[in-house]
Amino acid sequence: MTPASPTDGIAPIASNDRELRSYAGQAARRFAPLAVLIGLLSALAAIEPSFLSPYAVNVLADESSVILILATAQTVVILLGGIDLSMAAIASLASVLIALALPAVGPSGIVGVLALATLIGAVQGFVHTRAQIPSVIVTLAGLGMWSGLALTIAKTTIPVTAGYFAVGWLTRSSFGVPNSFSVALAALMVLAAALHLLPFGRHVYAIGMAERATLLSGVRVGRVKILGFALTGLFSGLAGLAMVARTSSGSPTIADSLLLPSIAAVVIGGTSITGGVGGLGRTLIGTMTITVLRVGFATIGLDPAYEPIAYGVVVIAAAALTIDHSKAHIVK
Amino acid sequence: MMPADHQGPVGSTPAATAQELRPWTPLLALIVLCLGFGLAEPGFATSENLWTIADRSAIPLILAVGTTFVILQGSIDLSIEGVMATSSLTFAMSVFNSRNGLDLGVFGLGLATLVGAGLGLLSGLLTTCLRVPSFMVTLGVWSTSAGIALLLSGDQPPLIKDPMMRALGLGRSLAVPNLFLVAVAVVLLGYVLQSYTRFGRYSMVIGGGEDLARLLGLPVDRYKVLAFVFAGFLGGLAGALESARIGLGHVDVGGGQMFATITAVVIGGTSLGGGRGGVLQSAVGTLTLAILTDGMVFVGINPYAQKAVQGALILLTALGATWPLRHRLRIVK
Amino acid sequence: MKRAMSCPVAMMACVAVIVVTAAPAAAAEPVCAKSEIRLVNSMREIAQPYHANLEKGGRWFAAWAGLEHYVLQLNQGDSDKQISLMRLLLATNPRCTVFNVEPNADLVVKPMIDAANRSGAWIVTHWAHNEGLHPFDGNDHWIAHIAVDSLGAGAAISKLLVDAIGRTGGVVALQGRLDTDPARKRFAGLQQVLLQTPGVTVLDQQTANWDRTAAFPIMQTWLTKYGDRINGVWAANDDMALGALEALRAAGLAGKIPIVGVDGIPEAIAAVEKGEMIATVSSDAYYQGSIGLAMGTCVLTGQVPLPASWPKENREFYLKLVVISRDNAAQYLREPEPAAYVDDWQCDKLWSRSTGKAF
Amino acid sequence: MTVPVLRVEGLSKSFAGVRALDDVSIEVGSREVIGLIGENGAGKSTLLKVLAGVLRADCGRIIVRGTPISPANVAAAATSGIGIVFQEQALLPNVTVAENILLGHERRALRGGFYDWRKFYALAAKQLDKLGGGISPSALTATLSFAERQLVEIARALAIEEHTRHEPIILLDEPTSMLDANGTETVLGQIERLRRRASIVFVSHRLDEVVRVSDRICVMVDGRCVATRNRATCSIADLERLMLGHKLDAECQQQAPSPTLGPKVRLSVRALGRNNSYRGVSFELHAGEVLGIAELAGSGGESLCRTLFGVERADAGEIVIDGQPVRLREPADAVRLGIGYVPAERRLEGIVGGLGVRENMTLAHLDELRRGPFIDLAAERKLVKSWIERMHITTPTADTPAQDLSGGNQQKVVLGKWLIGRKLKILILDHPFRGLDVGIKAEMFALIREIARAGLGVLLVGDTVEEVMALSHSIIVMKDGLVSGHFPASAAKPSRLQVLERMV
Repeated sequence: MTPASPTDGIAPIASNDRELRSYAGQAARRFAPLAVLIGLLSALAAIEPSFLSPYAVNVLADESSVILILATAQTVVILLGGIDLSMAAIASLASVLIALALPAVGPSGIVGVLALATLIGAVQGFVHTRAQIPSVIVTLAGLGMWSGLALTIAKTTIPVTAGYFAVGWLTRSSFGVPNSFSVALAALMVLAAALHLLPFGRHVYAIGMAERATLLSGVRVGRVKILGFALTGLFSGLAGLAMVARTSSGSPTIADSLLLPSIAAVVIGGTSITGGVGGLGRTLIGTMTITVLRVGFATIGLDPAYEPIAYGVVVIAAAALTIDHSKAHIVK
Repeated sequence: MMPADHQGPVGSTPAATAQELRPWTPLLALIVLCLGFGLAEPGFATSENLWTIADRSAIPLILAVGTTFVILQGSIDLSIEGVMATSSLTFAMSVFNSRNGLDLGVFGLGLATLVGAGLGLLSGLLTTCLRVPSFMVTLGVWSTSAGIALLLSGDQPPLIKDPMMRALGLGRSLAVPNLFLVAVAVVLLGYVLQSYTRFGRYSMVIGGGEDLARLLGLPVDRYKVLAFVFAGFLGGLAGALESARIGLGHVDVGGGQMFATITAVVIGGTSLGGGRGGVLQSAVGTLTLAILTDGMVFVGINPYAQKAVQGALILLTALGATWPLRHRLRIVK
Repeated sequence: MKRAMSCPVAMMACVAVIVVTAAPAAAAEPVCAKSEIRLVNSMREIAQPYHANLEKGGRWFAAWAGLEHYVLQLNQGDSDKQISLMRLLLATNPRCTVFNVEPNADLVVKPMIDAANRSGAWIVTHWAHNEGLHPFDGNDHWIAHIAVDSLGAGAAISKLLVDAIGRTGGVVALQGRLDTDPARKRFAGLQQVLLQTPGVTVLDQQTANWDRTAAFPIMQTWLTKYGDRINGVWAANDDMALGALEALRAAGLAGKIPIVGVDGIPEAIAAVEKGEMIATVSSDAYYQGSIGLAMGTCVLTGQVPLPASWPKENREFYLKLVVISRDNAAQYLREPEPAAYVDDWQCDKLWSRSTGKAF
Repeated sequence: MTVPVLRVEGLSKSFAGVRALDDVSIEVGSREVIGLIGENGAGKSTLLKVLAGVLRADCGRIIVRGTPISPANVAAAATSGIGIVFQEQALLPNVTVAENILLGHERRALRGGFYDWRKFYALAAKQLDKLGGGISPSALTATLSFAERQLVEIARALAIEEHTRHEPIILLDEPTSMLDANGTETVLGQIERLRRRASIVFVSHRLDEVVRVSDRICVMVDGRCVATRNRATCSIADLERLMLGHKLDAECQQQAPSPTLGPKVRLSVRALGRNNSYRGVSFELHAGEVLGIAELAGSGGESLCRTLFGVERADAGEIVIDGQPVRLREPADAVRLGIGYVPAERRLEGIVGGLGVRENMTLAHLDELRRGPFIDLAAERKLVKSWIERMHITTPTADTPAQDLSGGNQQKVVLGKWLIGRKLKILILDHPFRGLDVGIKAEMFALIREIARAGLGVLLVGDTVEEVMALSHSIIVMKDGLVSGHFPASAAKPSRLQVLERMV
């Protein structure tokens, strides 16, 4: 006998909502994130035309790359119904290790660091599933431990004294597109393909929507989740790599300021924070929106003192416009 | 913030569930820590140092109480730091200060808390009316209020010259730091609200099963807004008191408090999924963190290892609380 | 597929290289009309007095020089953002843009220099940067780096402190964020002084991340731990010093235990004047906020030759610091007049506050 | 008959096309007990939910004491004197029993805005005492046993008396289904007591109870109220006929075809036990055999099924599949061994509502549909299409979200999810017909027989004895976690009575 979930008796209400929801509204929701982005861009461009100049767009793309990498993997975990607060910390740790490894062992060091980052993520996933501790707590703990570790390893910024060539290419452009962005985009596409073509992807969505039913369909939920967190680990490593390339140094706090923006990017893209609904296409758009928000106001010459206010207002507005309520009738 | 499936473990034995509802591990961790540091450093157990810890934990306690109600309902409040900043500036500029002629004294304190409550109201209304997850709303409110604080602060942070307020922030009454007294009062208030008012009980109910609460026709939204207002109110109070202590209105007055508070609440055993935990648990969690930090300064541990130790502590307490409850069908997000 | 791509890639690379190398060459002579010149102050924030004064200095110079394009860029402690903001601004009119940069962290300097070199904008940096990086190593658009001798500053206040406590006893030290150069160097300065005064020992040292609110409880803990064994308090900046001061005030010890700090922010100077602190060191924020812009303007208006031709010691030098103690505190209490700096901004006096090469 | 306190006129309600209520009209007189009977899915629960404000009717009127009402939620219904005990429990696990009982009506226990807990508990205790269950009002709800929680549910409904001036109308949706004999007695006793001051609508699948307490009995079939009988003038027998009359001929009468059992033993269970669910269960399931478990809900059969699918751990005994002893750590293990499971809680455990029919049907066997590492979408579409046709699943498209299908078709999807698998050997059906309309049910019957003929072993836990007897070759009767009767296929078919007497 399954003891009462308080919600048991109420299922029909949900089904009513579903019956009532308008499909036109659905369609509108689909494209809301894109609309918001376009609206934002055109507004900014109207004030400062140079904002859409090829050069500026190029810079924006470059700026978005790190957040994009973080948000991409974050999307998978959020689709699973969890969250990873430790990504930025792992990225910072990775940046430090890479900065140390490049001079010491050369490019091969990068591979090692990425492997380590992946392992860290996997371990967090393992603890989350095996000990059945909510991912938000496990990764909150991770946030503390990994950044603490990074700070103890490197009390300070570590310049890449040798072997920078191994990462430097990320800062250049090919075909007028910054390599860092191309790489991030490629990573996103690979993952998107995986989500749509591999059983893994099918399982991710199923778990996010109905973990029990998925478990009772013989899906090894634990494994899928661990894989998801391994991905966040790997992508955190990549983010760290990108930061090293950009600043030609590693620092224990280098990526910290990117944690909340990267999560916000996922949510503003319209992926439901309760899991199961959304996708990487949305995250791409969300990331662009967040990036524009981060730097846009300064470029249109808004008094910096008003910048945070504008940022806050627009974030809420964007979220209000893009979040799809029909899927989850409880908002927390 | 996170959706937590409250589907209990299949065939869960009452024992397990009871455990789930009041885990003793946090208190245990607290005691172990005290003993540990006490043995490691004889000077630690002195009454003087305990008062220092009390003083150190005053502000976090106030913040934790407010946040607890929001989290009990299953929402989250990220705006603490912004709220503190705004109220700090409001406070500093409304009591006798170096910036303007105002000298509202206690009313300045009231004003600051009102500002906090106002920001809380904003968060609450935005979540309930626009149905935007509190995570995003409070993220936005954080940034906005921080911006407001920045504007207020201008280029010279206002110094607080009101002796009474400074005394409140720095002074002690019979060896007990005033701020700690305030904090204790707030904790008691929180406890009373939680266990003797509909606000508190409904917060529990909403966290336990929001859709059931709605089905039964409870005014869920009203109490959600109320929780944010209360959190904002205490955030404002904390901001004001902190600046009364350091003697000026400061934009970074709440620096790092957001993660610290949430961590404390979680360590205390309040579930981020909502419906489980309470004010006292959060208080325990906060004290644990305070003692941890103080103790590590005391024994001179590298400040950066401290972050790691905190992380480890979160994990251990969580482990202790959930390990006995593991079940094949237990859904944990 | 790969082979098909590699060729264009190579071409692109060539183009890129050419552009990069060509940019400075192309920018070798241009002298901008005053109306084109754009001044940018890039700093952390403006909530702290130090930064507020940086900003004031910049605005004062712009007004004095009659340049209407003055831009303020704040990164709120987000290094990534500091870089992005600069690069985005360079979308327009880079060649006539001058950046005066207070780096949020050492690591932002290199990318900002690269951006300048690529786009042809001009940049002056302050404080510190990663080792092995110099304006005169082909960074033609990096006009100069004006270093602050943090070690000297740390040493200066330490001397005053040990003298104040009679060259014997115990002190506690509040460090800044350890991942910043000034934090490390200032503390090194203290250690240096202590080597010569064996009588004084550091009872304990912790970081308070430059932060007043963080310094307060740490100081409290120390007071309970060491009690009257604490004869003096050393802080890596004034904010932390003032936090410690409040902790002392709470214990009724304000003014009884000497405190030293760095930065020379008004409150600290006031405290020094009152005798609650004994000294602080000022790098003169107003000057730092304006001198870089002045240099750039002189270059762009052709009043000085292109930096590439300057002697090394003019490209990377230490800034004169003022030690403010009780006897001279009074004169720094009031906010200075813009006029007081006009002399420093003259194109022939750009190096008047240099205390020698910093490499 | 007295003047009706509650009159229902032409109530209709459909879910995604399926008619749950079809022009239902009934009257409840004051202090009258109306028994509502009918098969699962006949619409009893739906009717009650509409009356209690959980659901909105598509059309029709609800008139309480002459005034039409359309309650928006349970609280609203309560104000017009209607209280309900849900079939699935709707209690908050994380607050006290008292709070659950008085939820929304705390006002009376407040003093100056603050809870007066003594008064609060007293008020709750007053309700609990009516049931005599010895439950402490201050206990945390989550710490109660299932039966205890059921009593709390009832107490909450009884509390209505306090909230309304008029005599309350109390709706009881299978309040006894989960209770043991004593529990049942208390509840029936309550109804007897209540009828002196309240009108009651009482739903139960236990006809004897209904006949015992009701003044009038309304028989529902396929969302319609087909007949109303006075207690005086009806017998259990003819109620049964009314209830599943045509079906008695349609399915239940036609006995399972004489066992064409393969000699092969698919699954054999030896002295299996799980702490407080069941003990010493042993049986063999042959290829082509349908083994039915007849029990009153909660007697251990369901838990047994979940053990055999690796959801719950067994503490004793062993499970042998095709001669190999196996350990089932998680459902995935069971699936790999060729076991399929159709859970009782379709909505929560059967389908992934948000995913399309196709994704649902292939969820368990994606590995069999791979080309290289990728899902072979073409093959998947083809396979699903064929099964949709073969199982007559009515769905707009193969990609319609499963949650938008009717219950019956959802159940077919769940079943299809397993049939698709190539290696399927054993199928466990846990109350597979819950809430299915008759048509679908008949189809499912046919399907299951076909599956068995195809050589699978089928383990079935049914809602009613009829189902079990109609489908099974051999029958196990379970009572309080023990096997109280075993009628192997070889032996003669037991009579319904033989089975029933071992159940209760």
